[in-house]
Amino acid sequence: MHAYQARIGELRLDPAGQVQARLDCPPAALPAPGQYLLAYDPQDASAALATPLFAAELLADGFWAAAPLPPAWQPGLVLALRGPLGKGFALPGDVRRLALAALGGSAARLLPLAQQALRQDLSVALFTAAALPRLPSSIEINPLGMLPEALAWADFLAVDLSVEQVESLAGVLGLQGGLPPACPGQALVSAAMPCGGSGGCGACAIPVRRGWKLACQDGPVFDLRAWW
Amino acid sequence: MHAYQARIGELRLDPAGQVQARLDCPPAALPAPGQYLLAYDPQDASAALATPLFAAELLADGFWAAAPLPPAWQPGLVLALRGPLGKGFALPGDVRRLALAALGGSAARLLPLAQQALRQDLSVALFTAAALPRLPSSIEINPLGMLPEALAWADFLAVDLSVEQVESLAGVLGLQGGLPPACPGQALVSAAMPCGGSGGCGACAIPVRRGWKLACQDGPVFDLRAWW
Amino acid sequence: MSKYDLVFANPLMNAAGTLGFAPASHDAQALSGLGAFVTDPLSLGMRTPAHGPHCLPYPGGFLLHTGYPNPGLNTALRRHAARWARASQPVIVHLLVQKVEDLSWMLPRLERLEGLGGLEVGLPPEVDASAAVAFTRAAAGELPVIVRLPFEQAVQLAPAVVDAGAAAVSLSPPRGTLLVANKSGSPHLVEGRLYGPSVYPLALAAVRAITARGLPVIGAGGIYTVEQARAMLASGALAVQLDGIIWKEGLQIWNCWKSMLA
Amino acid sequence: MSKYDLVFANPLMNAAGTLGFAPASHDAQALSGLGAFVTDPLSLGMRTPAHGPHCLPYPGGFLLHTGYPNPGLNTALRRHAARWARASQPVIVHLLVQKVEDLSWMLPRLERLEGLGGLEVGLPPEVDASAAVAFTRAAAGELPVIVRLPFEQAVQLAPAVVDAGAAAVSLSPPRGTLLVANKSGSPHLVEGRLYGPSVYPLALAAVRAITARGLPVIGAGGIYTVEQARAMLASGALAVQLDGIIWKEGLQIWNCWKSMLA
Ligand SMILES: Cc1cc2nc3c(=O)[nH]c(=O)nc-3n(C[C@H](O)[C@H](O)[C@H](O)COP(=O)(O)OP(=O)(O)OC[C@H]3O[C@@H](n4cnc5c(N)ncnc54)[C@H](O)[C@@H]3O)c2cc1C
Ligand SMILES: Cc1cc2nc3c(=O)[nH]c(=O)nc-3n(C[C@H](O)[C@H](O)[C@H](O)COP(=O)(O)OP(=O)(O)OC[C@H]3O[C@@H](n4cnc5c(N)ncnc54)[C@H](O)[C@@H]3O)c2cc1C
Ligand SMILES: Cc1cc2nc3c(=O)[nH]c(=O)nc-3n(C[C@H](O)[C@H](O)[C@H](O)COP(=O)(O)O)c2cc1C
Ligand SMILES: Cc1cc2nc3c(=O)[nH]c(=O)nc-3n(C[C@H](O)[C@H](O)[C@H](O)COP(=O)(O)O)c2cc1C
Ligand code: FES
Ligand code: FES
Repeated sequence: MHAYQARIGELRLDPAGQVQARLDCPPAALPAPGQYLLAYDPQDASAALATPLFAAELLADGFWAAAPLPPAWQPGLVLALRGPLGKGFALPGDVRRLALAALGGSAARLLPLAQQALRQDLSVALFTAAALPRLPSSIEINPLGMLPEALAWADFLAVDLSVEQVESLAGVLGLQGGLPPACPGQALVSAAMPCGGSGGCGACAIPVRRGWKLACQDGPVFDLRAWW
Repeated sequence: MHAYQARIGELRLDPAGQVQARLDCPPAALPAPGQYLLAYDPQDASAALATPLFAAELLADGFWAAAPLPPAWQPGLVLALRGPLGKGFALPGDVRRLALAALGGSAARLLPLAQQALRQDLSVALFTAAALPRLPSSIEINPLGMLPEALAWADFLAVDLSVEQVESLAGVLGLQGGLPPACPGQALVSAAMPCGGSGGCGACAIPVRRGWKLACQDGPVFDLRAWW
Repeated sequence: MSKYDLVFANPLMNAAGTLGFAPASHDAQALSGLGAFVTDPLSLGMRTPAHGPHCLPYPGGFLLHTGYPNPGLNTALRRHAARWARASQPVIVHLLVQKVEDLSWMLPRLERLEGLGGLEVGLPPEVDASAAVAFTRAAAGELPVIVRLPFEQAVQLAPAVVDAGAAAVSLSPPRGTLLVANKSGSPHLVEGRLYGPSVYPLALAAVRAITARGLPVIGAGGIYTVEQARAMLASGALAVQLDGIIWKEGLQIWNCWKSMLA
Repeated sequence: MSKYDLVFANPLMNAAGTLGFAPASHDAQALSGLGAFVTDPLSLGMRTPAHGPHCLPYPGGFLLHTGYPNPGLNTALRRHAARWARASQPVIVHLLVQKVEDLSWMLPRLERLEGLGGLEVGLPPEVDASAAVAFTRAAAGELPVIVRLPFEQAVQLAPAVVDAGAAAVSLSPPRGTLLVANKSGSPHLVEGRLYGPSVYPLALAAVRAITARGLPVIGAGGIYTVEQARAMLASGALAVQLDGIIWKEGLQIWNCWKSMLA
């Protein structure tokens, strides 16, 4: 765990109208796809917690942080960062066809993984009902309802979902009778992470097949086998 | 008491490095010198109170609000306003030589009165230890220590001070033995005004010769005779 | 009217110390949304303002330390009783009592007034159960009595106070202590009452603990949205008292909230 | 070591539930500023996480509702006792007790460990004075015992608990209730513990009320600055427990605050 400073260089709206911030920071601070950083404004004594930041787009010396962000964050602000934290996505070396599924209102947190996959010349398909930014035309966009078919096409599935959606994941994937998905994959599970892995507050518990895991330490990216 | 909307058009730093905001609002909302408005951001549920706004500069359809302002206020924000509230400065018709005395870290809240006095062709002298913006050259600037002499020159004195400074006012004016100042005048007393005159919370009590007065209702501008 | 007949036109009240000693006539239209008007705290004798800083913001709220300045009951009656009688909603007079005997001086003067909606008697933070019962018994007479309990002890004292004849209990703001940076550098401490949205989760828990015991309570503390008022009412509060939100948003809220709650 | 010997290298501790079950070895350097390490709450049997939302922000703070998940004391001893023994600061084991008898199972297992700094026993919010005394008596043995009192009752219960043998009392986070907007529209209520800077004025007042009675107390609640820690210590607290600020600013604070307090 390392500490860095980042400067907010610019704000922009994502396609859902929520604010993203461009953080200018040392390359060592950049989170791998699915990892996070904890950030706070050292001048703001009224904030009770740090904010977990996920990348929506990786740059050479910084990244666009996905929403939600504190409304008080403005360009010019210098933030204290620590991280990168947690386990990110790990694409096996033999993956050729990557399916991305964003179950929530934004696909932003999957886009760095798409960036990485395109650099590796994978075929990438995105399944979502969320509004999308302009994406490379090589990414095929599909409605979420087609996700069950994707499991036959893809050889790896990367999902973005909230802790509340974990229970309905099997249904969204079209799985029945407790059978596992036809292709391997991982899921980035978003939960509030107040202690951010500094020790078990237990707030980020994610139900898994046998008991539960902590998003902040054991995740936030989990193998789909956690549930099957 | 009336309700208005104001849009924050622009921010700037005053000479002490504190933020002022240009509020664009209907002319009827403009506070007279020494009056105030209460303002809040209807989108910000976390703010416990409205902010009292005093003008640092009056414009045709808006005004520059003096510091301190909430750090979350940014250009584009639309504020709910009510007012103008309280009793402002009232220059008698026969005043020719106006002395302004800013006892705190800023002279901003006296400048609209200076604006008005210059339009009426009065001679204006400002006594202060505060950092100053660029002012019309017709305003004579003097150190605070010369204030006792000003009482002989001026035929009206307008003071800006905090409730904590009320006790030391006689000393700053060079008065002894409980004698009143040699010229008439008024003082704008700044105190926290949580209820802003909506009824007596009693928090803005100002000690006067006989008991006390409420800044939000009886002031915030008081005749110097309140203390002599 | 018996002491059990607390009547409100609607369940929205102001908390004592928020709107002054009487409804201002130029605010009559705005105040018509108010179910009952609670006066500023009145003591038997006059009280002057507290010294030192009076309003200290902190994250999520602010601390007030005013000393509850007031001209004393007799002066207040002279100045305000006519306006109480004219008011378009029930007026509840809040009494800041120093000793139990104060009430035997105050009560006869209040009971002969026309059309008061009731009394609210504020107990001191350090009150114990037997003193709370004594204050309640002394206040219970011809007018319905709301006993405002110190927040810290409200759940514990409510049963005895209702048993002693209170028509309902209400909650004082919680008390707290803050640091203030001195000019000299070393901070000093200021004690006072706490207001603001950060008080709400504490207040809702306390109200629910009281209604869970089947006791009549008027909820208060950090209510800043209609949903928060509705949740306190749905938790069994007879009515709610608003404080900081009135000051933040102004008198327009009464009619607006009343229609949203209807 | 007698039950009165609470020894800290310095007056800075973490609150139970902030840093896990044992000091992580890769954090040893950062944790060297810590006067004592308090474990996450351990119950006799395993506890699974609470359902529903676990962390709800509100102005000035946040509510946590976790159910204090933990693997149970026996599993925790197997996993963590070796790290407690190796730790460079005293380790205080926090016990989440369900019944007084739980302690007769838990105590012998803990008393035979090497070099524990003490125990902290967390009492439930609905505890009364006689139950608090019974928990304290059952916990008092070879190790010094801190009794963590429900915030709402701390001032009231402290005398009896110290009298029953507690080396000191500490304060749980206050409990509160919040509204959460449902997808369906109608909000539902969530109960939990309150954290954040808005808790500080309440906590400082409670600590001062306890030290005013001459009782040993470890302060906690909403401490977010060194000045706030210093003011609590100057008010007579033996030590302070930090919570939200550790999560916000990370482990770097221990050495930084320690040197500022020195
Ligand atoms: C008879 C009388 C009637 C009054 N009526 C009112 C009234 O109606 N409304 C009003 O607001 N004021 C009232 N006051 C004024 C108010 O009581 C004073 O400001 C108060 O006496 C000052 O108390 P203290 O802060 O010294 O409390 P102490 O009892 O000395 O307590 C010290 C601090 O500890 C805190 N504390 C105490 N118990 C607990 C607990 N269980 N948990 C957590 N913290 C705790 C308190 O908040 C306080 O800040 C009244 C005073 C008197 C004497
Ligand atoms: C034996 C036992 C030990 C436990 N140990 C711990 C522990 O160490 N730490 C821990 O955090 N949890 C502990 N728990 C868990 C915790 O007690 C439960 O979550 C709790 O029992 C739920 O209580 P309640 O909210 O129903 O409280 P109730 O007593 O039913 O109260 C309802 C609400 O009213 C509020 N309230 C009660 N009294 C007052 C008052 N005087 N003023 C204002 N508000 C009030 C409470 O905050 C609560 O939110 C323990 C539980 C048990 C049974
Ligand atoms: C909360 C509150 C309490 C007051 N109590 C007193 C008091 O105790 N003594 C006093 O001189 N004025 C007090 N006042 C101020 C008076 O109402 C009035 O402003 C003041 O006495 C001067 O006004 P008058 O002499 O013109 O009536 C109080 C005002 C408010 C709002
Ligand atoms: C606060 C906390 C409490 C825990 N309690 C449990 C528990 O009760 N049951 C459980 O299955 N895992 C619990 N865990 C998770 C375990 O520590 C561990 O992550 C999990 O059992 C799987 O790890 P392992 O089987 O590789 O040891 C807890 C973790 C933390 C931080
Ligand atoms: S955020 Fe605290 S345990 Fe995960
Ligand atoms: S601000 Fe409340 S009485 Fe003046």
